[in-house]
Amino acid sequence: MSLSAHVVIQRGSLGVDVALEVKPGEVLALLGPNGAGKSTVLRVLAGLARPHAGLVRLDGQSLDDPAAGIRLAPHRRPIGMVFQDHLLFPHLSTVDNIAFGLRARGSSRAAAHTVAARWVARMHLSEHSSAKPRSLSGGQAQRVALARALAGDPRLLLLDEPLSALDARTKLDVRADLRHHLGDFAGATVLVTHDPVDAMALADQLVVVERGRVVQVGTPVEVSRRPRTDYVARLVGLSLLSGTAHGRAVLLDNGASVQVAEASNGPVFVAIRPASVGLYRSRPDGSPRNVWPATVAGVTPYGETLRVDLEGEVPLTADVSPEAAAELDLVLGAGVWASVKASEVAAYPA
Amino acid sequence: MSLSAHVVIQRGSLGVDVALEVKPGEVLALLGPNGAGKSTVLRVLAGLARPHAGLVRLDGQSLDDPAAGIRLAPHRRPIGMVFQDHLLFPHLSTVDNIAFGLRARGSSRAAAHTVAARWVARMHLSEHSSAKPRSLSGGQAQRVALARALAGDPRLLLLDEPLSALDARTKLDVRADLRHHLGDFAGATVLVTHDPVDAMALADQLVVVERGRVVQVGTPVEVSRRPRTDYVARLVGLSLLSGTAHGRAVLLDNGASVQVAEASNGPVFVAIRPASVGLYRSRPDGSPRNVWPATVAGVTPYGETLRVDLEGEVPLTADVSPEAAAELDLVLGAGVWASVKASEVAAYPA
Amino acid sequence: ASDPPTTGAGTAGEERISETVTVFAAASLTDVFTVLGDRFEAEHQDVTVVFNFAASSTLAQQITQGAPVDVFASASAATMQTVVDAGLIVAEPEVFVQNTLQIVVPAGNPGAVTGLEDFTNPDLIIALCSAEVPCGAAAVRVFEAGGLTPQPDTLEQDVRAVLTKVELGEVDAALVYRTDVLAAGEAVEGIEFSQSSEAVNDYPIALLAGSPNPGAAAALVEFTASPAGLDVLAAAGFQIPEG
Amino acid sequence: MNAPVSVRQSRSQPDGATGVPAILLIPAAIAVAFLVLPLAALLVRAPWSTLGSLLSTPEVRDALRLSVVSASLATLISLVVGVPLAWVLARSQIRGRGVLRALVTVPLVLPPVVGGVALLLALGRRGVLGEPLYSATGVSFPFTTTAVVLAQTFVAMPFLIISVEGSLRAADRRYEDAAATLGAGRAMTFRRVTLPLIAPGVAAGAVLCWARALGEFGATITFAGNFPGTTRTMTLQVYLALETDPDAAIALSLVLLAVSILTLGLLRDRWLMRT
Amino acid sequence: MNAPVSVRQSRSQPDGATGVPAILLIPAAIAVAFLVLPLAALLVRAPWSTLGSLLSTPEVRDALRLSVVSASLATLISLVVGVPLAWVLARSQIRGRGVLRALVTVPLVLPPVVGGVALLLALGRRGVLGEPLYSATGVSFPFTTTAVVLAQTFVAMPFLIISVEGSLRAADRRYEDAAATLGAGRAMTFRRVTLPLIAPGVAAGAVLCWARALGEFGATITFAGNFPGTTRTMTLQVYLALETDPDAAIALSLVLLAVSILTLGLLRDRWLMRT
Ligand SMILES: Nc1ncnc2c1ncn2[C@@H]1O[C@H](COP(=O)(O)OP(=O)(O)OP(=O)(O)O)[C@@H](O)[C@H]1O
Ligand SMILES: Nc1ncnc2c1ncn2[C@@H]1O[C@H](COP(=O)(O)OP(=O)(O)OP(=O)(O)O)[C@@H](O)[C@H]1O
Ligand SMILES: [Mg+2]
Ligand SMILES: [Mg+2]
Repeated sequence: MSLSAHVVIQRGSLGVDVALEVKPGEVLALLGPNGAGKSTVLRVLAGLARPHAGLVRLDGQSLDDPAAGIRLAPHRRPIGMVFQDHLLFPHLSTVDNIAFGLRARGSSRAAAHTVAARWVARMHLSEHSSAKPRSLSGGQAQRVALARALAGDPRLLLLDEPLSALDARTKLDVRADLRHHLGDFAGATVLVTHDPVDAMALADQLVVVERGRVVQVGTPVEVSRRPRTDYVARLVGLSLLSGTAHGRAVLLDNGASVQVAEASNGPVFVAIRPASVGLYRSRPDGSPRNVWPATVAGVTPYGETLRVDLEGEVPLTADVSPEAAAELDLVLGAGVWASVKASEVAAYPA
Repeated sequence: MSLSAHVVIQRGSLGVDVALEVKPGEVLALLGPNGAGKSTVLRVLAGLARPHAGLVRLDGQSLDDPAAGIRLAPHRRPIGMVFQDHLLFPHLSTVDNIAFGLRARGSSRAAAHTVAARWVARMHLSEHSSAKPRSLSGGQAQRVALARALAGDPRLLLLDEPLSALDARTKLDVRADLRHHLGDFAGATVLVTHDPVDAMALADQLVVVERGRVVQVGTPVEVSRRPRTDYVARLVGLSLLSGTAHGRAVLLDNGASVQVAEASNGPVFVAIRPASVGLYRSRPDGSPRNVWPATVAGVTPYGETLRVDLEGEVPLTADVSPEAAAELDLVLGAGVWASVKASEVAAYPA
Repeated sequence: ASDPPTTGAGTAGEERISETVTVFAAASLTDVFTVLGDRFEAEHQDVTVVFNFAASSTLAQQITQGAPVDVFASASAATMQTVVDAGLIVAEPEVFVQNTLQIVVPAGNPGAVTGLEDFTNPDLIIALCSAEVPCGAAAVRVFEAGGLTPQPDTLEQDVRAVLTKVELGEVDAALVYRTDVLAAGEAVEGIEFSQSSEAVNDYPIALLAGSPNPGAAAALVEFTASPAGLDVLAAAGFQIPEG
Repeated sequence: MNAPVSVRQSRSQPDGATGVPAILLIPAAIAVAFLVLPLAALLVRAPWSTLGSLLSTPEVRDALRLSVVSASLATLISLVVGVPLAWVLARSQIRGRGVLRALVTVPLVLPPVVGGVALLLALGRRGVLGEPLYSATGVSFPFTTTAVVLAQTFVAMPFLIISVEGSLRAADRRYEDAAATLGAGRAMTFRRVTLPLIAPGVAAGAVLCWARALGEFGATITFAGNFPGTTRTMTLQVYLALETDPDAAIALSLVLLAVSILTLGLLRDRWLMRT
Repeated sequence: MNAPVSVRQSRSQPDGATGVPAILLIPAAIAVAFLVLPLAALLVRAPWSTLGSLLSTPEVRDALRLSVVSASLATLISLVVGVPLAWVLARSQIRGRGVLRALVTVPLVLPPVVGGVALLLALGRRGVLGEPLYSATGVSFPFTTTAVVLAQTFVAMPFLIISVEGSLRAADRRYEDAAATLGAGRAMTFRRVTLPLIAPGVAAGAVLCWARALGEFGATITFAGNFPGTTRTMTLQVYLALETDPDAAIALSLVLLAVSILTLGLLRDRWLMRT
């Protein structure tokens, strides 16, 4: 039950060219900015869009092979899909929406209803079992869409932001449930999400797509520790810099220099966590070996801390407590000194 | 430009009864589980649903007053609204969707286009200016919906999860832009969001709604520090317990006892952060005064840490590092000891 | 009507005739033929007469396309001719009744019409049949005979359409058949005019070659010419051809 | 002029739309007046006293029954074969769809009597298809009740097809995508997703089709003839009555109207009131 | 039987649906065969040699022009007043909508000749409305081209109304909510949101309406009369020809068909091909 796909398709001005390998039981998360082509890739895998080139194989069977003129119709693919805008059938009740795929794949009415009813309960939808989609809230609709895709026991599961409309509590439950289900699930799963927590919790493999191309592949931990693009760095809350390492000093592309923990040579990325950045009104004299002047470009409350965007030789983000912020008088345009311990700075080959 | 609303409406089996006060320039965030009635409240404020009772007043003018038979048609209300499923007009291009409200409110075609084009640029949609909604990605569509609502310079802004489909990078930008705009905005804003970060970053006031009722009101920091319901506690990542304080000891409703930092008396809530919970294989002898036996009920990777759900006399959540988890052998059902320093436990009147 | 069909040409009245006779008749004959049919059935207990009333042209189309019919009674000799030309008629069709034109005006004669000369008055609303249909062709002949150029406002496709407009007072005068004036009753008034004899419309009737029931069919055709039959036709205002 | 309508505030439906803007109300009122006035004039003129006796004649009852039965059968046939054709026109990638659609609109424009002639030429005893059929089986269509149904179907089906095609084009096709990912083939998607989504459009098409079949005259009298009991529908009865007694014709028309309004009224409540 | 269609794999449209399931293709093919066969028989029978001379007569050209112009005017009037009425039927909370809808379906079922009589009773020189009009202004409708348009409108408008109402009911009303929050009143929402959303349905309705108007016979001849140049439409010409020369009638019908197919073909490409 492994998926091997190379998707090449043109969408308006965007050329998508993405290759994926998903082993049986594995969950691959597709991450990327809006309009990167993530949904497009899922549509190709589902058979709803026709690739111009490439190859889509599931368990060794070709689903799409434009060169050989092979193309399996969407309804013959053993898939389940959650759409970004749900697309629940407006004329069917919750339970009938969920039972639809089972009926389509040949279950008897009674059997389909039994299974669907189980999903209704599992998704905490019992109160809305006979409600029409119009009268469901956004989160309820998303749970119905998820149940509908899962109920058919697909071999390839395609999920386009399956948790985005769920409230915090339900998201935890559904995420855990999904994790549980995906754990038992022998097939391949491709998941589009914008939430790094979802990716961490659910995915074995992360593929980052930007402008239709794959820019980084790895496990969630690898990717979040060593982001290779600004997009991913932002996503996992890091500041990303790039430069050339000369031993434990890295010469940044813009000319500044950063001291790092481990020695290396050649082009590297440097990642700095906002929490490890200290801010001072005057140049500090302590142990940190990295000290730069900077200007406050923005302050955003972020939970109980404030996230401060800094401009300067080294663009950084710093997390500070409200007390510290008040003391530092962090208004827009204020000048500050930022310092980071060399031991807190990760450098890795670019 | 202040909003004063008391919304009473029945939706299926859900009775909604929510009162809101939003001062000029203030942003109120509505938080709550799926199906709590948040979108319903917005629809009433917009005039799209008719309250059974209550009162909606904007700047002293009654928009809805069922008792007096007053009801202002939606299109006469000076509002802007973003819908949970966008509802972009499928036959209009991006720029025409944005210009629609301006035209409807009497701008000339040229003026409307100028303003709309500015929004297109501000939302980074220039490439898709003449695209139809069908060919937009989910995030692009959401930005168009946001621009469409904002372009008309409404006096009351109603946003139903305006950032949920945005990718991390765009979300930062749009959130900052929205914050900026809301900062300049003299009117009242009601925002529905599931993302605590959005609420923290954007809202002055947080109203938590559960099952159609308001369960907590406060500033984002107050609410996140001192959650009063399990839903909010989960949302901000705390474990919530309730009991009765007798000095620095709190007797929980289930019989267990917790030592807290500050003395008080009477019914209290107790909040514990997952990061402050230590796990041990055998009973620890150190300084923490709160030590309880527990069973592992679930383990979820959460970024670089693991979130462990615990069952026992005191239900808790603990964050541990993967190394610690491996050492502790945290399999489902494993017995562990959980400890929390009294100084890490916050108690506040229930 | 479950008896086996009779074969050969028996003489009506002597041999027992039975079965169904199918008659295709012009719509303007609806009333008279319904009465005729009832009378005939009363005399011939075993025979059922079935009528198909429609425009003569429609009936001719149906017959040339193979309709199973015994008798065809047309309101127009020209239409009958198309069936003759198709070789579907046994013997030469007989003209069994004739019809002449009459001026018809709404009750009370609001246009004060007195004769055919008034049809040249452009201030009056005048309806005529179109020249393509028999009553129109007849109208053309009477105006020619009278040396008059009528000023019609409409050239109707059939008598019925003309009559409706007269009944409702929409036209001040029109030319239709005597039988129609009679049938229209009190809503209209008929005015005789001298040139009417110039245009006599013939109603031919014929036995069909493919008749499933020629014996009974022949009996029915004979019945129309019998005194009983002629009574009915004359009462409706038809003229009986001489000879 | 006052249209016979009055605006009511909806109390039962909180989301309800109330009030009709003048820009819509005024033309709508004109339309109603234009359609209703002639009918009202007809009602005034109708010979109410003779209506009862007219209705009690067996011929009229036969004709009425025949009309309703044949129009319903024609509608049924049109639904069974016409809705699929509408789907093919709206959705498939078949070559020559444009030509197909043009052909389908032909019976709309053909004068009905000519349509009847065409049916005779095709299916009559001497017809292109009718002749071989007749010589092989002895079956021929004209002058049978079947012919009535065929004539009505020929004339009325295009109304259904065009109307349903319009609905199909306006429908959101992404639901069909969703059905496909759930394993539903074209046929099942059509039956369980597409059709329910466009149900109001199909209902509207069926109403048009039924009404057109009920009012059919020219093709029926030409192809099926005008025999009491088997092919004389109510419209043919009206035609004959016009020849002899126009008032009776009006009365018969009103009977036809009453029956059709009743039928449509009953059906519509079930079919259309689901939005 | 083979329908004159062939299935093609779509290359140009990657999301495209290809292939038609048999359960749809077979009934669709039957429908096409049934509609096309009589037409084919007509084409075979048509007097091709005389077609040219027929067409060159000024009468025929006048009749054709009158037909197209009057049917187009009738459709225009129907659009202007009928679409608002459809909106009222589908969307408003007006009391007595059911009765209104029933009244609208009346002209569908009324035998056209009776419809013509009704129009005379209402708008004729002695009509309910026509009499005061005539005595006040000297204007009367019958025997004018206006009457042709009115008769066609009366008969054809209900097709548009029912069809558009069906589309309105199938449309997603939430877009109208969105328009309202953007400050668009009912009228603007109708014009800029609702109407574009249901455009395919309106187009389908207009096609039905136009075609029905073009084929109108009974109401026209009864209400407007039949005078060359002013009221004799192509259909009336065909019926007259049927009396004397059936072959000429067929030829004239084919001319009418050709014109209508050309017109619809041109319009449809613009109107409907937007999905
Ligand atoms: N049918 C179409 N025609 C033309 N362009 C399209 C079509 N569908 C999508 N696009 C364009 O292709 C690009 C990729 O779209 P896609 O929906 O795959 O993005 P995405 O990665 O899913 O983004 P998001 O996170 O916002 O949902 C977008 O720029 C979009 O505008
Ligand atoms: N038109 C309706 N008819 C009946 N019930 C409805 C209708 N609309 C909503 N509901 C019900 O009312 C409740 C509240 O719905 P609402 O959309 O306001 O929730 P919400 O708080 O916005 O949830 P979410 O976060 O999932 O969007 C839900 O249980 C929903 O099923
Ligand atoms: Mg997407
Ligand atoms: Mg909601």
